[in-house]
Amino acid sequence: MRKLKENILKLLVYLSVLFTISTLVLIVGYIFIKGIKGINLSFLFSDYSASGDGGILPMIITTLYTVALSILIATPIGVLSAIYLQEYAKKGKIVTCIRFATESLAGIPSIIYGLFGGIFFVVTLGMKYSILSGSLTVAIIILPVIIRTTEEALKTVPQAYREASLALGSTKFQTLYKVTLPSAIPGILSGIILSVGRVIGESAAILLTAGTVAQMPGGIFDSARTLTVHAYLLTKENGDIQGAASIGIVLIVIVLLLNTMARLVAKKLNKANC
Amino acid sequence: MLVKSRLVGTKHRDNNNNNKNKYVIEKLAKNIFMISAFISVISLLLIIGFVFYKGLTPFVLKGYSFIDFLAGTEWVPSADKFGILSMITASIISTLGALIIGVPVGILTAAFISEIAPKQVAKIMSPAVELLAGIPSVLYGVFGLSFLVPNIQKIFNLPKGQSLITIIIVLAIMMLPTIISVAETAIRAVPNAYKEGSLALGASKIETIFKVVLPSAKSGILAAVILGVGRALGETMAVILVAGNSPIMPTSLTDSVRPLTTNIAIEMGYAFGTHQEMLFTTGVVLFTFILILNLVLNKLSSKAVD
Amino acid sequence: VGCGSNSSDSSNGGKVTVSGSTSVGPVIEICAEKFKEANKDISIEVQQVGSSAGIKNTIEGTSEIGMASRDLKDEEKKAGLKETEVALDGIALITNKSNKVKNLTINQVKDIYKGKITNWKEVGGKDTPIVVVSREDGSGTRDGFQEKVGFKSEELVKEAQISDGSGNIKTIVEGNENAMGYISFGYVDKSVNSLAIDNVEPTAENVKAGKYVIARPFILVNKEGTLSKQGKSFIDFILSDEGQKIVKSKGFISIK
Amino acid sequence: MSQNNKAKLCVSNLDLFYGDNQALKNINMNIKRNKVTALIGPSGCGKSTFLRTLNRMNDLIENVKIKGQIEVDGENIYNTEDVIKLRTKVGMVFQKPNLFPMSIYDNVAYGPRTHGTKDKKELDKIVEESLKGAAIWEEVKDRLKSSALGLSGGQQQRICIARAIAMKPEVILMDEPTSALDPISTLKVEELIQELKDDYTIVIVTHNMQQAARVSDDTAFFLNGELVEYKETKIMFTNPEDKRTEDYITGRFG
Amino acid sequence: MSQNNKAKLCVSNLDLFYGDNQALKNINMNIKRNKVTALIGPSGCGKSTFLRTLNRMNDLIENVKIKGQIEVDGENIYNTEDVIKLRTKVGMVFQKPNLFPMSIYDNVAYGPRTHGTKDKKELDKIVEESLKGAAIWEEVKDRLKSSALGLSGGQQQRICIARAIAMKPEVILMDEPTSALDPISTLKVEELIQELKDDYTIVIVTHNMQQAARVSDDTAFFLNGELVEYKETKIMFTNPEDKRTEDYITGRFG
Ligand SMILES: Nc1ncnc2c1ncn2[C@@H]1O[C@H](COP(=O)(O)OP(=O)(O)OP(=O)(O)O)[C@@H](O)[C@H]1O
Ligand SMILES: Nc1ncnc2c1ncn2[C@@H]1O[C@H](COP(=O)(O)OP(=O)(O)OP(=O)(O)O)[C@@H](O)[C@H]1O
Ligand SMILES: [Mg+2]
Ligand SMILES: [Mg+2]
Ligand SMILES: O=P([O-])([O-])[O-]
Repeated sequence: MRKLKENILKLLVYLSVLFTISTLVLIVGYIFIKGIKGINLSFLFSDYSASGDGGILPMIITTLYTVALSILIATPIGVLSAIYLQEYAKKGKIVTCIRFATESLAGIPSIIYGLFGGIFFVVTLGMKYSILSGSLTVAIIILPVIIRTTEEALKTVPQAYREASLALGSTKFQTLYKVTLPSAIPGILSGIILSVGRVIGESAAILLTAGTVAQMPGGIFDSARTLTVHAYLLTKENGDIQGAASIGIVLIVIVLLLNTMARLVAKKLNKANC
Repeated sequence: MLVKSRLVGTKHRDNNNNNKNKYVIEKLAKNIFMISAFISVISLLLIIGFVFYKGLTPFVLKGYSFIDFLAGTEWVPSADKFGILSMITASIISTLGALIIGVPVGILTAAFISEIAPKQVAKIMSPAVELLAGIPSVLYGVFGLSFLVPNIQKIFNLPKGQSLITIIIVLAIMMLPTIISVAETAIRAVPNAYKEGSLALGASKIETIFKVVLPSAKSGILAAVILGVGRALGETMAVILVAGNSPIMPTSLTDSVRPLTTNIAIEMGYAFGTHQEMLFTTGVVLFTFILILNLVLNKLSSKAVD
Repeated sequence: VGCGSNSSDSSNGGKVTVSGSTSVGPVIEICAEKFKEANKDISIEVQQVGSSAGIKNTIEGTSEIGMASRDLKDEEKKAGLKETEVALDGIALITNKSNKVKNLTINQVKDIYKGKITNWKEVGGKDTPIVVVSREDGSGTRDGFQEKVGFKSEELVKEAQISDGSGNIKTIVEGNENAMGYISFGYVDKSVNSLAIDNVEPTAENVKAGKYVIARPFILVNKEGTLSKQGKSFIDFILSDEGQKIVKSKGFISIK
Repeated sequence: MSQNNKAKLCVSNLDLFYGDNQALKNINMNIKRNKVTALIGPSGCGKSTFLRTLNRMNDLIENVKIKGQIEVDGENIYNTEDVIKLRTKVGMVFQKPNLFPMSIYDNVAYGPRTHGTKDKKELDKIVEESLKGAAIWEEVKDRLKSSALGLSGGQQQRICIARAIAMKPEVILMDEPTSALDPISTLKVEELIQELKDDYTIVIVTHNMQQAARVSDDTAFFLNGELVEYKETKIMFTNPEDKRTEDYITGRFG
Repeated sequence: MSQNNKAKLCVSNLDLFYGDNQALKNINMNIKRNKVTALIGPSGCGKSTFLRTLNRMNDLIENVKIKGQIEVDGENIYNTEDVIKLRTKVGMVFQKPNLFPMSIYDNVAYGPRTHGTKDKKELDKIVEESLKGAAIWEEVKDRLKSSALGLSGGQQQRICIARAIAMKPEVILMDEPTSALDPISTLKVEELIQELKDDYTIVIVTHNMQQAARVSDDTAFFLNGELVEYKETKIMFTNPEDKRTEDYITGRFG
C-alpha cells in the first residue's frame, strides 16, 4: 500500500517532468524543422522586399535599434532607482509606494503597455509610430526587471565594504561609485541581459507603438518592424508559417546565447563575492 | 620608528570648503536617485491615467452603462453593442484551466529539479526551463496555430481546433517556466533540517517531498501560482492565434472564445471612436484584475516574511 | 509646421507616412519600393494597421496618407478627408483543398454567414459542419464583404471564427476541411480553393465586368489641403500606368 | 553472534571520507544495548559524522565514501537496500530542534502516519504515549492542534524526542540535543534520557563534559577522526588511559 | 577647556537607544590623548555600540536615538554637520578585516584619494609610510598591485590598520581587531598598537582579558550598557573596585 502510493507519486513527478521536457523539445523541434529550410545568408543579411524574395536585415537592424535604445533609457533609470531604494531610502511610505509601483509595472500585461504607448508616446507626445515610441514603451516594461536585479546585486555587496569606506571619511556617494557599484556590476549586467531577452521577445506593445513598416529604418524617428513583430505579421497577414519559423530559429538562438551569457556573468558574480 | 615622526607631519589638504562641495554632490546625487525612483511611480500613474481616462470616457461622457458593459454578452461594435461578459468568462476559464494543468506539472517539475534530479540532470533542466521562458510568445502562437490546432481537431474529432482546450494547453505551457522557477526557489529555501527530520523518521524521499517539503514551501508556491495567473491572464499574441476569437459565452471546452486580451489586440487596429474607447475599457477591466492579483501577491509575500 | 507637412520643409527629400488597410498595404509597399527607385531622396513608410486606424491616423496627423479597403463612413467624411480610389479588389470565398463544393449562390453565402446553413451537405458537400471564418469588426474587407453579400455585423453567426489577418484566415482554411473564409484577391493562392459565386469565377476580369459582385474599392485618403509635394507625387505614381501595372500584377483590378 | 547479546551496534574498521578528506579513521566500537553512550571530542573531530553513519544519514551528502561495516542486531546496515527500515529502527534527534511547520499532533503523528497507521484512535494513543514518554504531555496536552513552532526551544526539543519515540525505534541517536537549550530545559532533557534508557539504546553527542558524566554509561573520546578511548564513563572520567583524553576532559584543550 | 589638555574625547551623559531598547545608559568617560584605552565586558554589553558612537558610525543604522554629548578636542561631534571631517579625524578598524576587493595599494590609497590627493608620488609615499607604520611593508612591498584579498587574515588586518593610518587620523578605534586572527598575527597587531600610541589616541574593544592587560593604559568595564568601572589598567586588574568587575576579569562569568 505504502509502496503503491509512493510509486504513484513518483510516476506523477516523472510525468510532469516528461511533460515539461517534451513540450520544450516539441516546440523548439517544430520551429526548427519548419524553419530551417528558410535560413540562409541572403535571408539573414539582405534587404526586405515587399514583392518577395527579400531578407530580414531591416528587422534585425530594427531589433538592434530597439534593444539599444530601450536599454539605454531603462538602465540608468533602473540602476539609479535601485540605488535609491537600497542605499538611500529609509523604510517608510515613499519606499512602499515605489516598491508597489515597480511590482505593479512588472505585472501589467504588454497589451496594456501597447494601449498606453499607443496614445501617450505616439499621439499625445507626437512621436508617431517610431522606434523611439516603441523603445520608450518597452523601456517601461523592462524597468522593473532592471530595478529588481540591481537591488539584488546591491544586497549581495557586503555591508563591511560600505562601513569601511565611510569610516575612512568617504561620503555615501563616493562609497557608492568606488566600492559598492563596482562590486554589483555583474549582477546589474545579468539584469540587463535578461531585459534584452524581454525586449526581443516583445510583440504586442511594440506593434502598437513602433508600427509595422517593413523597411530599413533611417533612424529612431522612423517606424519599423522588429523580428518578433515580423514573425507575427508573416503569420497573420501572409499565412507564412515557414517564414515565421525561420525567424523563430533566429530568435531562439539569440535567447540561448543571452541565457548562456547571463549564466556566465552570474558565475562571475558568485566568484567575485567569495 | 623612523616612520612615525613623518606620519604625524603633514595634514591632508582637506578643508571645510572641500567638504562642503562633497555635501552638495551628496545631496544632488540623492535627489537624482530619488527622482529616478519616482519614474516608476510616474509611469504607473500615467498608464493608469491614460488607460482609465480613455476607457471610462464612454461611460462618463457618452452615457453608456458600465453595468451593461460588464454584464452584456453581445459584442458587435459596428452595431454599437459592447458587452464583455463572455470575454471575462473566457479569460477566467482559460486561466483556471491552464492552472489546473500548469500548477501541478510546474510544482512537481520544480520538486524534481531541486530535490530528486542528480546534479547533472538538474544542470541541464534549469537552462531548458529558462529557454522555455525566453521563447517569444509569438512563437508559441505560431506553434499553436500550425501544430496544436489541427492536431487537437483531429484528436478530439472536432469541427475545428480553435477552442478553449487549445488556449488552455498553450497557456499551461507558457506559465510553466514561471511556476517552475519561482517554486524551485521556494523549495530550495526549505531548511535542510526539515528534510533530515523526516528522513530520520523513516520516511522515503518522495514522502518527505510531499509531506514536508512542499507544505513548508507553500507560501512561495502560492506566489508562483499567482505569477502564473498573471502571465496567463495577460498573454495576448499566442492566444490570439489559437483562440478562434468568437465573442460568445463558452458552453463547452471545445468552443472558440475571445479572452479579454485578444479582444483588444484583434480590434485595436480597426477601432475608431467609441469602439476604440471600449477596447481601452476592456484594458481597464484586465488591468483591474491584474492589480488585484498584485495586491494579493503583496499581502502574501509580506506574510511570508513574518 | 502643420499636420502632414513634416516632409515639405526640404523641397527634395522627405518622408511620406502611409498607414491603414492590411489588404491595401502590400500593394502600396511594392509601389513605394518602385517609387523610391526613381526618387531616392524620398522615404515612404507603409504602416499596415487596418483601414479604420489608417483613417484615424490621417485625421489625427499621425500619418499623411491613409489606406482603406472600404468607403469612408459619414463620421469620417465629416473630418475633411479627401479620398482617391487607386484600385478595385475582389473578395474571394475560400475553402479547404479537399472540399468538393466549388460554387455557391450569393444567398447560400449569406445564409452560411448568418448561421442558417450550418452543414456542408446542405450546399452539396459532405455531412460535416461548416466552420465559418470572418475578419474582425472594423475591417475594410469585412465591411465590403457584408455589404455586397447583404447582411449586417450583428447578423454574423456568433460562433464564427474571427481572425485579424487574411494570412491567418488562409492558414485556418488550409488546415481545416470544414472551414470557409473570405480574403482579398491579393492573398489568394494555390493552398486553398476559391469558390465561384452564382457560377461566376472570382477573377479580375469578372470583377471589372461587374459579374463578380463581391468587390470593393481601395482608396487612399488625406486631409484636405495638407498633402505634401512628395505625398502627391507618390499618389500620382500609383495612379500612373506603372503603378497600375503593379496593382494588376498583385491580382487586383486597375481603375483605368 | 555472541557479541550481539550485549552489543546493539557493532562498528568495525569504519573509514569515512568526504571527497579526499578522511573524517573517520578505522573506528571499532561496540555500543551496548539499553545503555547511554556519549561521544565526546573537540569540534570537527568527527562525532556528528560518526553518529550519522549509524542511521545512514550520510547517504544524503554527496561525495561520501564509507568503508568497513556497521551491524545493528548483527545485520550489516550498508548491505541492506531498506534504509527506511533501518531509520525506523534507529531514530535520531538533532542539535537544533527541527520540528515541521505543522501542529504538535501532526509532528508526533508524522512517523506512524508515514508508516501506514491511519486509525484516529490508535494515532491519538501513540501521540499521547510519546508525548508522555518525552515528559512534555502535561505542557502541551491542551494545544495539540496549535503550531509546534510556537513552543520554546526546550519544549520543541522534547517534542522532537517524542516524535522519534513515536516510531518505536530501538536506538535513539542524539546530536548535541541540549546545546541550543537553556539550563532548565537541558535538565529536563537529561532526566528524560535517563528514563528512556530502560527501553532504548541511546547514543548521544555532547560538548559538555559534565553532561557526559551525568547521563552516560559509556563514553567514547574522538580526536581527529580517531577513536582515542572508549570505556565506562565512570572509569574514563576518573582514570583516563590516554594522555590526550585526560587533557581534553580536564579542559586543557579544545 | 582644562580637561581638554589631557582628554582627547569627552563623553558625557550618553544614552543610546535602538528603537525602544536602551543599549547605553548614561556613560561618562574622558579618553586620554596618546593612550590606549581598552573596552571590556561580556557580549552584548554595548562595547561596539559605544565605540561606533565615537565616529558616528551608528548614523548608518535606522532607528538609533542618541542623547548626551561627545566632544573630540572640545567640539561636540553631534553638533557638526561635517561627519566626513569627524571620520577623517577618528579612524576605525573593524573586527573582521574588511579590505575592498582591490589591490593592496588601492586599498591603502583609498582614503587619501577620496580626500583629493591625486599626485602619484605623494600617494606612493603615503602608501609606503602607512604600510611601514602598520609593520606590514616588508611582507607586501613586492606585490602592492595584487589583490588584497589574497592575504592571510593577520596581514589583512594590518593592511586595514595601514589604511586607517593613511588618513592621518588622530584617534583610531578598533573593534576586536584580533578576534579573527591566529596567535602570531595577534601578537604582531598588539605590538603595532603599542608603537602607534605615541602618535595616536587608541580605543580598543577586546574580549580577551590578557590582551587588555597587555596593550592598554586605561580600561573601561561595561555591563548591560552601563560603564561599571573605568581606570588605569594596572589598578583595574590588580585591584578592581566593583564586585562585578572582579567577577568578570577573573572569569567567573561572561
Ligand atoms: N558535508 C561535509 N562535507 C565535507 N566535509 C565535512 C562535511 N561535514 C563534516 N565535514 C568535515 O568532517 C570533519 C568532521 O566533522 P563533524 O561534523 O563530524 O565534526 P563534529 O565532531 O561533529 O564537530 P562539532 O562538534 O563541531 O559538531 C570536519 O573536519 C568537517 O569539516
Ligand atoms: N543594529 C542594532 N539594532 C538593534 N539592537 C542592536 C543593534 N546592534 C546591537 N544591538 C543591541 O545592543 C546591545 C549592545 O550590542 P553591542 O553590539 O554593542 O554589544 P557588544 O558589547 O559589542 O557585544 P559583542 O561582544 O558580542 O560584540 C545588544 O543587546 C544588541 O542586541
Ligand atoms: Mg557536530
Ligand atoms: Mg561587538
Ligand atoms: O485590413 P482591411 O483591408 O481588412 O481593413
